[in-house]
Amino acid sequence: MLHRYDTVIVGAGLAGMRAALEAKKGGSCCILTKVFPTRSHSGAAQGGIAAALGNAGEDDWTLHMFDTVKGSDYLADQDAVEILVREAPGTIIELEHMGVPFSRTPDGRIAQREFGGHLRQRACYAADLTGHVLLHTLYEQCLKEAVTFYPEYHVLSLVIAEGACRGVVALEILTGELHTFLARAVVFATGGYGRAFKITSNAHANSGDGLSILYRAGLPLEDMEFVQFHPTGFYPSGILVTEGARGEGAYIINGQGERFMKRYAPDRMELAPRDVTSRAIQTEIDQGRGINGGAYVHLDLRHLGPDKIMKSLPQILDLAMRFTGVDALKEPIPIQPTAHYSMGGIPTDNNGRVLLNHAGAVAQGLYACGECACVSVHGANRLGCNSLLDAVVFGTRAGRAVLADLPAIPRGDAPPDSEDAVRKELRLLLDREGNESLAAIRDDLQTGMQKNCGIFRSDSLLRAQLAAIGTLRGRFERVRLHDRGARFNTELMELIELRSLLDFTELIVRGALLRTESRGAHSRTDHPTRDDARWLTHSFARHTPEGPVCDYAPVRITRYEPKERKY
Amino acid sequence: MARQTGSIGWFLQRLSGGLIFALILVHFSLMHYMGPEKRLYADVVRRFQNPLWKSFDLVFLTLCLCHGWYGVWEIVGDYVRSDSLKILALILIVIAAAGLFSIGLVTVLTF
Amino acid sequence: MRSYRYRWGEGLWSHLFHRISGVALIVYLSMHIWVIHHLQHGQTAYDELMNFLGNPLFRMGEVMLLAAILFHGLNGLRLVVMDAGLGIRKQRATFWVVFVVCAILVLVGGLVLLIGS
Amino acid sequence: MADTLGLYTFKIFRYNPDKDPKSRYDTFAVEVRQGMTILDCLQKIKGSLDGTLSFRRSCRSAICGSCAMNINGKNDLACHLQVSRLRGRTITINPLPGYPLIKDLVVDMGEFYRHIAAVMPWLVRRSPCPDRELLQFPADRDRIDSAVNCILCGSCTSSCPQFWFNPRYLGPAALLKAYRFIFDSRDEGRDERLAIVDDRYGVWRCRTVFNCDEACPKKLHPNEAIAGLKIEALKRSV
Ligand SMILES: Cc1cc2nc3c(=O)[nH]c(=O)nc-3n(C[C@H](O)[C@H](O)[C@H](O)COP(=O)(O)OP(=O)(O)OC[C@H]3O[C@@H](n4cnc5c(N)ncnc54)[C@H](O)[C@@H]3O)c2cc1C
Ligand code: HEM
Ligand code: SF4
Ligand code: F3S
Ligand code: FES
Repeated sequence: MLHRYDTVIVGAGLAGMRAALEAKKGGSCCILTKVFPTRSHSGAAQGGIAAALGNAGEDDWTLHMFDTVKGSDYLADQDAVEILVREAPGTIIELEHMGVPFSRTPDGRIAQREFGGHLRQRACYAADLTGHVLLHTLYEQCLKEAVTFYPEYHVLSLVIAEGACRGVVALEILTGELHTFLARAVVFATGGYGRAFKITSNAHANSGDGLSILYRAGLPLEDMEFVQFHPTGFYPSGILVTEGARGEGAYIINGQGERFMKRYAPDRMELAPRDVTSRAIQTEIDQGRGINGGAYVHLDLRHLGPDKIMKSLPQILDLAMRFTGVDALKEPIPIQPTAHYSMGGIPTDNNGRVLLNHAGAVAQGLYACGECACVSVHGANRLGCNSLLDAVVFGTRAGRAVLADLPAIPRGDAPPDSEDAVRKELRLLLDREGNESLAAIRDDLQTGMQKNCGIFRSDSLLRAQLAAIGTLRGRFERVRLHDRGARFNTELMELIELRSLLDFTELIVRGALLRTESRGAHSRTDHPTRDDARWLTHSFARHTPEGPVCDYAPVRITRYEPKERKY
Repeated sequence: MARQTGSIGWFLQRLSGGLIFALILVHFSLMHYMGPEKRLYADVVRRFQNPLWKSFDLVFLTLCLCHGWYGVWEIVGDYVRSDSLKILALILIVIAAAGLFSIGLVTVLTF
Repeated sequence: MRSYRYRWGEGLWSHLFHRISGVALIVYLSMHIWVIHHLQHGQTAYDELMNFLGNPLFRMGEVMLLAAILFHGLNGLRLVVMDAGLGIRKQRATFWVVFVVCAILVLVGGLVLLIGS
Repeated sequence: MADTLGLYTFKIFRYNPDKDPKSRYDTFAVEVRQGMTILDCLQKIKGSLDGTLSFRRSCRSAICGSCAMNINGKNDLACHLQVSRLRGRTITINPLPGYPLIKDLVVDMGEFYRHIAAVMPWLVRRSPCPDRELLQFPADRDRIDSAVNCILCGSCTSSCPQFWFNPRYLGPAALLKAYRFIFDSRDEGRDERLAIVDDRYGVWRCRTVFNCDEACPKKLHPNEAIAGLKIEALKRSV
């Protein structure tokens, strides 16, 4: 079936919906999403969204910028960071005017709490449900503006004609039918890919589909080797305990009852950035100082007192009980680091326009924003609360860029066979006879990534993982599906998602192998120091018939020269 | 049809329920617990001749019929989806309520 | 096609009993009005009817009437109180209070009706 | 942590109208470890026993609202319910009641979403906004706290018999959403929104059955919101 819109947006998280609110002003606009909009993973964000509002003590954007750049281990592009932090306060106010129910100070202003790596109280929040209230508010705004949604449409590929992107092909999950959406502008906002790892805070839907779609279409992906591990996931599920807990004052304690962060980040203690804290926890665990020597440590909230916990962290209280059986008012919570955020992704300019290559050429009519994009404002390590901000600020900017560009983009036609290739591919997947189980391959991939490409990496581990991915690819070709029907075939969805996991995990591992230094979230035991002379660069991985190759582009530095990073 | 909100009906249903509760206590204990003679012709007619009892019974009758039949109408509204059936039910309810009210009225006023 | 499998809880029972008792009461009230109307036919006819209605079968009916009135009335009050915003979170407990009070009163009152007078 | 809880039997509602117009139950035996949720078990069944088993899930942390289903007779989120918390060794899973069935545990929530959209679920402002945030005092914020936390999982509306008999009824979730805005101290669309809920298919269809209260996996109280709205609607008409 053929649909025509001026703008098609893929993904209904914060970034996608915020972009839609802008793009809608310039013509018809629809959002395709594989889960219903309010089920997007933005809703899981707990802790907060950063902005130098100064509602809790002096703050201004330069301080925010410095914290972000330092947090990124100097890999962030500073012109982009400047945009992010300068637009932050206005963005928060705008969100508030849309109806976001932020928590409040006694005098009625937006409350702000501390967060890792931010030296000021900068995180605006709504208890520990910040992403949830933002996501619902944006959905409500989209309802108000009558944005058209196609919920439970799984986008599979781009429509390309005469070298330009003309739209996307999507599978309607309910019926199994293919739809072509022709558009003058296509915005990708498909979110992150934490599902590449065994222990993750991410949703099942976070399989990095957008990255794989663009990569398969020949576009490069930037800085894929940088994957953030959040220090505090519940043990054993990996479900997140917000950094807001530490922002409120929680302690991390090892098996010897020691607040060990004093040995790793004496000034910031528990509120050091995530890469530092995760490495600290993992080191304690690896050196046998986990609780009872196990693979976890404790997060202790008790000294905060029941009132504060119930008021500021109600969700954590409930989740701790349900997922670890611990009453956080009375006992410490068992935690471990958990794969959380993808710093890398689809390279874009500062207005969300997708880059064709590392030299900075821009693709016509193609945009990306949110976690799937790499602007890059997070560099090698994102600070907490900066990614919701990234999704909203650059979602807005991508939407505005669409508005500005639309008049110059002609209305094209779809090639008559736009759906054929996809249909053939799906048939192949559905009909394949074999003896491999999809779940087993996925599990092996995730376990391998966790072990070999996790918090600590090395040449040998990474090589082992690269080989493992090769084997898994082979096994993937022999997966046999039980469900061969058209109606709501979630097994087929999972298979397609597994295919994208296999696509980009290879890029993560390869990027990590090539980058012989430690920077931010990328930590090599065989190359433990940062090497600015050689590696102050962004990597761009692109597809070639011989496998992925990496190109490199310099980091844009405007205000803050790289310095040693200490907390 | 005029826009029907339901708030007034809802409120009166609760109000009448409360009042009926008080009245029904008096009525039921009198008729069923104060000795069998209370239910015989002589006693009943004597009470009907007292204007206080007369008004008691009239109010009681009216409240119960309003409350009860309005309740039936609400039940119809819950389960009947077709508009024509609803109108039919409404007509029947009004006829039943009016009919019973007139019979009751005649009974109470005769003595 | 839709599924309607659901576990019944206090709220549903209360709703169902309230509904059934309400309908039973309006049915009874209709008959009652019609019966009282027999006053028109004079003393002997009426008292004979009353005597007839005094037999054990109708006595049982009276107990059921009492049960209907008590449950509908007490639960009705429970609903009114909660509609006013009070005790909503205790709705399950208050249902049982109504239920038990009702059961006791029906037992005592019913015995009196059956044995007494 | 790897303690096993032993073998459980899952009795799961199956339905695929493309294959068979009738529904049935399939039973699966699953070895359950300590810490496993119902969703983990469903994933295990789908991964290794029957890939055709269909259900929705995403966040697995009780925030996205995808995985609401009827577990042992009660609506709940599969992802936050520990198997160890259930009594008995047989677990019966049905789709959410009241919504049209699509396949197995997947139901069509279109009606539900349309009802949410029908109550103007957005902040209405007529007077201009200041350059800074609109002030809201903590007490005013607290008033809408529970309504704000609704994850639109649909459990409550699905448990409401009034909705079963009359899918036009807005249902508790939509009414809770209306409450969230009507009682937001910053909102100026109160009258229009009240007019929407003050309707035969709005608050007045609620007969205080209270299934919704028990059904809500996030321990919210849509019924309390409805009670509040009824009073507001009443005030409006007198
Ligand atoms: C548990 C958790 C807590 C977090 N807490 C914080 C925090 O406190 N502060 C902070 O700043 N950041 C936080 N983050 C990070 C932040 O939430 C995310 O980076 C951000 O929400 C991403 O938003 P998004 O719009 O890019 O993507 P998402 O919200 O993930 O949305 C992705 C959308 O794309 C759609 N989609 C994906 N693939 C397809 C496809 N093939 N076809 C169609 N649609 C598709 C999905 O349906 C979905 O609608 C947290 C992240 C996690 C996991
Ligand atoms: C004893 C005091 C009574 C009280 C406190 C009372 C209270 C109530 C209330 C509050 C309702 C509304 C229920 C709802 O909306 O869910 C109701 C409904 C109803 N009442 Fe009564 N009532 C009383 C007596 C009676 C009597 C005597 C009759 C019969 C004549 C009666 C018949 C009904 C009917 C038919 C309904 C509708 C049932 C329903 O909606 O479920 N009630 N009552
Ligand atoms: S009120 Fe509770 S049950 Fe109803 S939709 Fe919201 S979270 Fe789900
Ligand atoms: S279950 Fe239904 S009837 Fe009312 S109190 Fe809840 S909405
Ligand atoms: S999977 Fe998101 S609520 Fe259960």
